[in-house]
Amino acid sequence: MNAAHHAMTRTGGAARGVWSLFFHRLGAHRLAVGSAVFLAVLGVLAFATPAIEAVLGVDANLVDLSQRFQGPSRAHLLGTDELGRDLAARLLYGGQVSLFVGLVAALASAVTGTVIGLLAGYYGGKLDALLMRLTDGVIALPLLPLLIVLAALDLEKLGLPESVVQDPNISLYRIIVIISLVGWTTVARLVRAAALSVREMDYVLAATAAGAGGPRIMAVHILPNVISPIIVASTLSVGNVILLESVLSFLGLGIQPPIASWGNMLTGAQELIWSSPELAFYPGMLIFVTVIAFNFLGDGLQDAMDPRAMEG
Amino acid sequence: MSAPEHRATEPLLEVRDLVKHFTIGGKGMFARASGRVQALNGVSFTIGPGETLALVGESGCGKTTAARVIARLYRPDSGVVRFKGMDMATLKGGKLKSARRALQMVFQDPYGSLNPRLPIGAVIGEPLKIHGVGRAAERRQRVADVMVQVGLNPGDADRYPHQFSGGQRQRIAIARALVLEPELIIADEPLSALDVSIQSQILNLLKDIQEDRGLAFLFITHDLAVVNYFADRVAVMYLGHIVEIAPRAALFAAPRHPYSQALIDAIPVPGGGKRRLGTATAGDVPNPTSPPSGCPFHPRCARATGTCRETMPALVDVPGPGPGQGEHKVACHHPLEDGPLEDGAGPAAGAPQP
Amino acid sequence: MTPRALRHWAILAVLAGGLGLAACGEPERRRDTLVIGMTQYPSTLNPNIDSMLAKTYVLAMTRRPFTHHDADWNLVCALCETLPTLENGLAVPEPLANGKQGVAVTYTIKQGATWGDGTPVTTKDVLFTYEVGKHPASGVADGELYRRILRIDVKDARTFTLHLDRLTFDYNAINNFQLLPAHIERANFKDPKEYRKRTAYDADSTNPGLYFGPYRITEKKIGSRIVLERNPTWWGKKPYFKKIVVRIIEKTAALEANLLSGSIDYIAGELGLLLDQGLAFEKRHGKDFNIQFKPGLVYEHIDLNLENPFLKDRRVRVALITALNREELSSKLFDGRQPVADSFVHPLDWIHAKGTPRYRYDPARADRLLDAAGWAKRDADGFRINAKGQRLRFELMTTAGSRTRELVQQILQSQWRKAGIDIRIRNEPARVYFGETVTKRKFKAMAMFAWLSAPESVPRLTLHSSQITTAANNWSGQNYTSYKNPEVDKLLDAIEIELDRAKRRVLWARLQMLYARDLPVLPLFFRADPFIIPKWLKGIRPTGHQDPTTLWVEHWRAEQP
Amino acid sequence: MSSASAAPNSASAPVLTVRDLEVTFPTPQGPLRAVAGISYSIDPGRTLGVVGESGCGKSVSALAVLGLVPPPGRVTGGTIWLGALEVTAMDEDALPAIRGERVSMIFQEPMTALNPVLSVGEQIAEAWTLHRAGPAADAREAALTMLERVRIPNPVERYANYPHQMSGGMRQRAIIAMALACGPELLIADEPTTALDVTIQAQIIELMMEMQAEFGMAIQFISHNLGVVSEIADDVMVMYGGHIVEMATAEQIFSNPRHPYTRALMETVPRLGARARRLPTIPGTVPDILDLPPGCAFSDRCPLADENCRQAAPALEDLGGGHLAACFKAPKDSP
Amino acid sequence: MTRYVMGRLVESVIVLVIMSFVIYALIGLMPGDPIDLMIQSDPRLTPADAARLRAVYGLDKPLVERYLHWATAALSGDFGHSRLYVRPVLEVMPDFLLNTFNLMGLTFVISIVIAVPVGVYAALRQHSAGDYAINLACFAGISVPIFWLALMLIILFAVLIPVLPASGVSSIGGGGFLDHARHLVLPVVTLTIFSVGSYTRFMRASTIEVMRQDYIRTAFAKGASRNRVVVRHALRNALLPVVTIIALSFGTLFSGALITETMFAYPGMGKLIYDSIMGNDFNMALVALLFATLVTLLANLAADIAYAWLDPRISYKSGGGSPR
Repeated sequence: MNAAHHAMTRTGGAARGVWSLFFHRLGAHRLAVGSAVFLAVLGVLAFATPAIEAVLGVDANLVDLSQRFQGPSRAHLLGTDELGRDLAARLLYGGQVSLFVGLVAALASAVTGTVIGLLAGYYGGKLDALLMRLTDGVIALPLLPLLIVLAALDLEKLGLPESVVQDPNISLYRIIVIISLVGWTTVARLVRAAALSVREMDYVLAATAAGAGGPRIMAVHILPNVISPIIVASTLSVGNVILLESVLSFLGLGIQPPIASWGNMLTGAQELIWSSPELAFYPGMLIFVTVIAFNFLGDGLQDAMDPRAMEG
Repeated sequence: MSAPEHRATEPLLEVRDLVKHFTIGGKGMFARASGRVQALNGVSFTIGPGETLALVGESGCGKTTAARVIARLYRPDSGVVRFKGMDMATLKGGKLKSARRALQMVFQDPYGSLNPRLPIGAVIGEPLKIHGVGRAAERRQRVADVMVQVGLNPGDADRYPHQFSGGQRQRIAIARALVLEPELIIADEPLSALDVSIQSQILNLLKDIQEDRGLAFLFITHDLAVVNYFADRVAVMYLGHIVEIAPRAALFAAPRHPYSQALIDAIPVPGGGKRRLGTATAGDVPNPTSPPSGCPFHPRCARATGTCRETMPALVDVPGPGPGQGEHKVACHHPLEDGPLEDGAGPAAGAPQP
Repeated sequence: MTPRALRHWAILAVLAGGLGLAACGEPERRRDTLVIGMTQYPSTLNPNIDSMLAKTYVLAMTRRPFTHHDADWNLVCALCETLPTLENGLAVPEPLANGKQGVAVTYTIKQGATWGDGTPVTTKDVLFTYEVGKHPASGVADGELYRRILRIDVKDARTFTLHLDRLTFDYNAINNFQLLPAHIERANFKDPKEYRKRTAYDADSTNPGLYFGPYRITEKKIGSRIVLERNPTWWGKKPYFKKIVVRIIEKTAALEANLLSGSIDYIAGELGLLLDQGLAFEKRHGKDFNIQFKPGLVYEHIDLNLENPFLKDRRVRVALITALNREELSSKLFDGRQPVADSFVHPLDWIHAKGTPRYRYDPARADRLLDAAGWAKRDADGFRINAKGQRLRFELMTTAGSRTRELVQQILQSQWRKAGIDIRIRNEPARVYFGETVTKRKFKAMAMFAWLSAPESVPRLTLHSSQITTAANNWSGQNYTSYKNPEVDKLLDAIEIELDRAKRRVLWARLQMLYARDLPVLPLFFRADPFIIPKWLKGIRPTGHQDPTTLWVEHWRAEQP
Repeated sequence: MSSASAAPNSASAPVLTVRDLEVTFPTPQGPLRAVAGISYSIDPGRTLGVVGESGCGKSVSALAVLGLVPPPGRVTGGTIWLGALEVTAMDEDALPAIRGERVSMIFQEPMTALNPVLSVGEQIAEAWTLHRAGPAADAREAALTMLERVRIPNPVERYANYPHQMSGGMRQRAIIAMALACGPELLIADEPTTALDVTIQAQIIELMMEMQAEFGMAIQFISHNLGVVSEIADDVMVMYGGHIVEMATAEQIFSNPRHPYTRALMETVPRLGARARRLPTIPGTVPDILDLPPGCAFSDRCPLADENCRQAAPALEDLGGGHLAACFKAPKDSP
Repeated sequence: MTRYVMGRLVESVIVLVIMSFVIYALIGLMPGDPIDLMIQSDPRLTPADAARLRAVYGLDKPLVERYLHWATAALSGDFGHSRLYVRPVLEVMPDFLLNTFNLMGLTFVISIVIAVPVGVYAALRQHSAGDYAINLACFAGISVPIFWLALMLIILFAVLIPVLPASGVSSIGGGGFLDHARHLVLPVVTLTIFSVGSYTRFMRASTIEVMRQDYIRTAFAKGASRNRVVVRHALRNALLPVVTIIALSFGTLFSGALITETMFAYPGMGKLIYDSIMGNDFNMALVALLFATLVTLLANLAADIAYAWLDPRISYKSGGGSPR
């Protein structure tokens, strides 16, 4: 097995570049490819919402009390919500917000986690112990009071300029910051573990022996080699963030209206579940499908990036 | 062979009384086997300019630790590493960096020693970049030159390590070690992960380089047969101690330590015929966390006596006529007598002729 | 174990666990039990400690206050024989030592009033309750009434006279004098500081001696349900239901599901569905349920921070309200069930002044006012700006997760947008919003919330200039708008002590007039609660004020159609 | 060794007969023929050394004998007989009955080849239990006996040891004990000493020879190390790129290698006695099975190769005295 | 071993003390206090009342002083009074704890009983249709918004096909085992759907990893059948990493599942903690959170012990193994 395997690894590598191999393996994961396509389409749609609104002649924020709970029609493709707003347009805006929150919070968590994980894993010793205790602490912290405290912080007292505090999207940024503050621990642990093992690789020893300093080794040698787990974890965490946002909305701590997010649309609509189930159905399904797509994509990426998952 | 007839006044590398212990396993009792590994227990040797010293021993004997302590990848617990007159154990910052220019390493696993995410041109050029040598164009040129030297196609500089075979990767690793024109290369088992037909290519490459550039080598291996081709002097290690150190010829001609003899005996020789039963050295390599008392080899040694169990013999000059004073040392209470190798255990009649 | 066997394992585990249990149905309940669903759990059952609607709702089935308002908003006696008045001589004004006018009011405990353990309700209990109520460390929430009682004279076991320190128009309303059983609670009151922890209402909730109403509590599952059974010592009409179960289901959607699945019979209007859920429910199940909407004394409004430089200008405040089409909001969103409010006075309240100015939707007027106030120009987004280039922007806050308010908020935002007013919505969880932002006047411009009140209640706390919350007075008071009008202050003082209804009506009218003119608050509407009553359940009569329907629980009955 | 063309039922009755074995792995680049039609057999009590570099197919062919080719690899041609039993025709469910019973296998890494959560004794006893009916006590007894026979000191104590409590040499002994617990006719050893220190390697080789003397089984000994093969093998088979390039007795091969690859391989190994300035080398790299030259697989590295070698693949033919080689240039014995 | 466990317990106590202060401080740092909330629900409350009540509840004292006061009392076994439930917290908690234990424990057991065989099955049939179906189901469970799922189940099984109670712990008057069990079905199913996916994925990944190991090949080579290899050789090794994950998640059993409990009106620890935080019930929140923390710490310890029990490579004593 070793021999054959060996030969195959080499052959695969020699015949194709690392990226084409990666895409080949990812391509074998049909669900992941489907998910990627779905997410790409969703992303394009969500971020092209203003244009789509213009084309369809609707306004997601236009309250029209004479048009409440309209069924699908030419004017409103999916009908209207309880305030007579175009449901399709709101879903697209909601998607924009949910994806934005998911992506940015996952990215921010990944960056924080990577920096902390790299420092802990590479330098080890006391710094490692300190950072890992910090990580444990953050994990052990009761999330709820933390969320409430954070949701209640007076941003002006923190020295933020008024233009920021007054920003209509402030609740969105708040959520992103809150999730990032507690979400980095997974990546930090992953990166630390990966950094610990990469640190022992001969090429790191070679670089050290050649006189390379810590920052260079972390940036050039460790980071590129721990990037796969980071990407996988971050992809999976985008889905989790979207779910978490919906739960926060459920608790009234999420993104505040009138900004639409799937989470707050679903939460708002669940009280109308009996009279207008479609209002809950669409955001619920979109959350579900999007989160599952991120999970499939993450799974596919994991397989594609795992050198042993050759026989796929 | 370019073994210098006259040793330069100052050795290139001097290692004295190196001690390094590791605590393994974590704290707490759930650690997977914990304890202190006595990796190095007072190791001393020197390497002159252009000289090749082979450090030979079995797994866990401390040879790799010695290499890493010398390269200052680990700090020794005690002892001195003087490289070009500088104490590697205490150097810091810029001085350490400049000392490192002259000392490079080649590792065992060609798959693990190259960063898979860097094109090989960058891998080879990295030491230049670290030491700020030349401009980008000059660096590229030097990388191309050294690639040619080790038998690689400079046009492949943009390819990634996984696109190369094991032997080629080892060439890349050697090129990386050479690019700064060091004075000493520490090669830690550079052949053992390679296929048989490739080993000889790399061995020849190393030899060519050594001859062309007058480089000194610290060559770490478990394979005495390879040593025979490459080393000027040989140090045999067992459980953190150097048990015998001698010029190559002297060691193979007349090993004094029973362990050296055992190592030589154990080498299987192609065409040597079937192994005769009962010639293998008995016993296991001891656990470095709990080394035996006295001479660490005594539990496996046929010549062991009570003294061996109690006191560790010192590394002393071999008595009688030898290659030269201080050249051949052994750490044994009951060293083997001088004399030709016993029949059968020695070299085979010769390679079969085609 | 083959993979096939593994698969069987998995299926079996699910089936055995789930469906097996589902097979055995819930036993059919007979109609002698009524299951009420509501959204809040009453934390304490002690009638004097803490204050929450859920507790009032449950306790009204087990005990009665001396006085309360009936469904027609008239003050009536419940535990007393006759409502004392100046007219019938049971209330007598008396001068006080400090020269002020006090009053002595005499009550007689209802004949036959007996605690559930057989001990008669006597004036001993009255004295004990007074002792507890006035003790500063006892933890009684509403101490105002007890502080006003200077002393109690006991005539006999059933009759006593309260001496009050002021003669106000509501001298005979002692709705908050919640009688405690001295024979049980006295022992727990030995250390007044510990009383709130020791009270039998929480430590021994099913003790029959704690209750004298039509029902008494026989089971309490914290956070989940309270079971009440008929109290044999009840003096009044024998209740129809043998047993009443109050179940707590916080999520209204789940509450509705439980109603439909039959796990509960009736959703308490006071603590049940939101109005629009009720409306939607009516559309779908109107034929199976009687659905009543009773607009009540819950006054939804927006407190304006009058220290806000833009809001200081009355023209801006008037523009704000004339730019709103509250009628459309009410008719579309609430099916007209929640009447638009013109002031803090409910239209059903007798003090409501017909002539109070009313602001109707008048966008042209709003435009004129804003132009005049220096907000004539518009910026690229269509919002008004002043000479300094500042945008006419306000932050509108309310409780996060309160869906109706959030909907209203968005409608207001959209309506104001048409007038060129930029509204930024920022909501907070109730505990932060009420715990900090509103009470410490941290809202920058607008805070939307509701006041609960009683018929003819004097808005001293919210309108009197002495009640402006500041750090200096340790954030006490409820005048969050920092409204200051000397005439209003005077009116408030005068109304309280004016005993003559006709004169009082004039004062009330003036107060409403000033309120409407100054607009420290933007009135929105009076909230209505949907009562979802199964066709067979009769006798529930929503009150519209803070006294719950359960005060008449003995009239509730099941009637098969 | 018997000739590869021998029928399984012939008088010599080899333990193992492999004929035209072909093992293929599907890969994204097309099917990979890891073993490209090889035929050999092993006679009772003999040791066949299989030599080759990585990727030559030596391990895969051995795994095929036990029906253990790792998926998605498959035996795509040829037959394998254990005695008269055709393994390649057997049902998947029937294979466990012969594994460990008639043919056993030991692997390269003694550190990972034992289950870390079961005691060494249990694992040996299990090998016995799988093929022998009997109470647990018998299995334990059998395991203790085996521990003793592979010269593990204190067998009773060692029985309860977990693999991590043993050194590499001890584990390899335990693995051998496990493999031999049911006295198989054939032991396939896939690089059993590669991961061991040289002194321990010598011990294990001695042990295997002793065991062969005791149990009389045939051994297929796979190694990349010519020296090791030389120490233990009666017959030697050299593989290159999925093919057998040379097969003969150890004596024949080592004294007179016919195939240029075998010869080069032997020359390139550094040895103690002879010391040249430079070692002879084989140019090029270990072949990529997906990218073999069209004719002889070795033709691109062979100093003797000509156009013919690059066009046509030489068959394995008898050069005289049973010395087989697949080379157009191989010198034949003059008849 | 005993010394080790003792050491870990001491460590846990230190962590608990630190946590207790952090939690206390966090709740204390949250704006507002109970009296403000009380005012909101009863506008008749005068400022004088508010000040008096603050003094009664000790809210007028600085945070640290309040904490020290609590901590001193806690040392003598008095963990304080719940403000919301007006009972000593230790008296309030057991009911919630028992409910949570039933709910989460059952979920936990069912999840594992499903996850282990299904995960192993999927791993053995990697890339088969069955494996894909299982993966799909796992991801579906992980990805569904849980309150949405709960609502769907209520609609489906309590309203459309009314076979199960929609909420609560037990029927009125009822309280038999069967009745309790029936009330548990929907919340348990909800939580199981949510949690079984990740367990299954862990089990699957772990089994795939183990099936690649050399000793599995060894077991095949000595003639073990596929089932025997899976059960005797793979399962225990594959369970090793899963045990850690499971044991760690065990800690969350006692902090409850807020969303599910809310949807099913199921009074468990999740709700207790949430309500007590939202209701400014310091003592209740603190003790409940500390209890959850304690259980988490103990679960970690249990995980380590279980790991050591399953994996002989880990020993309580030093020495023993080979370092290589």
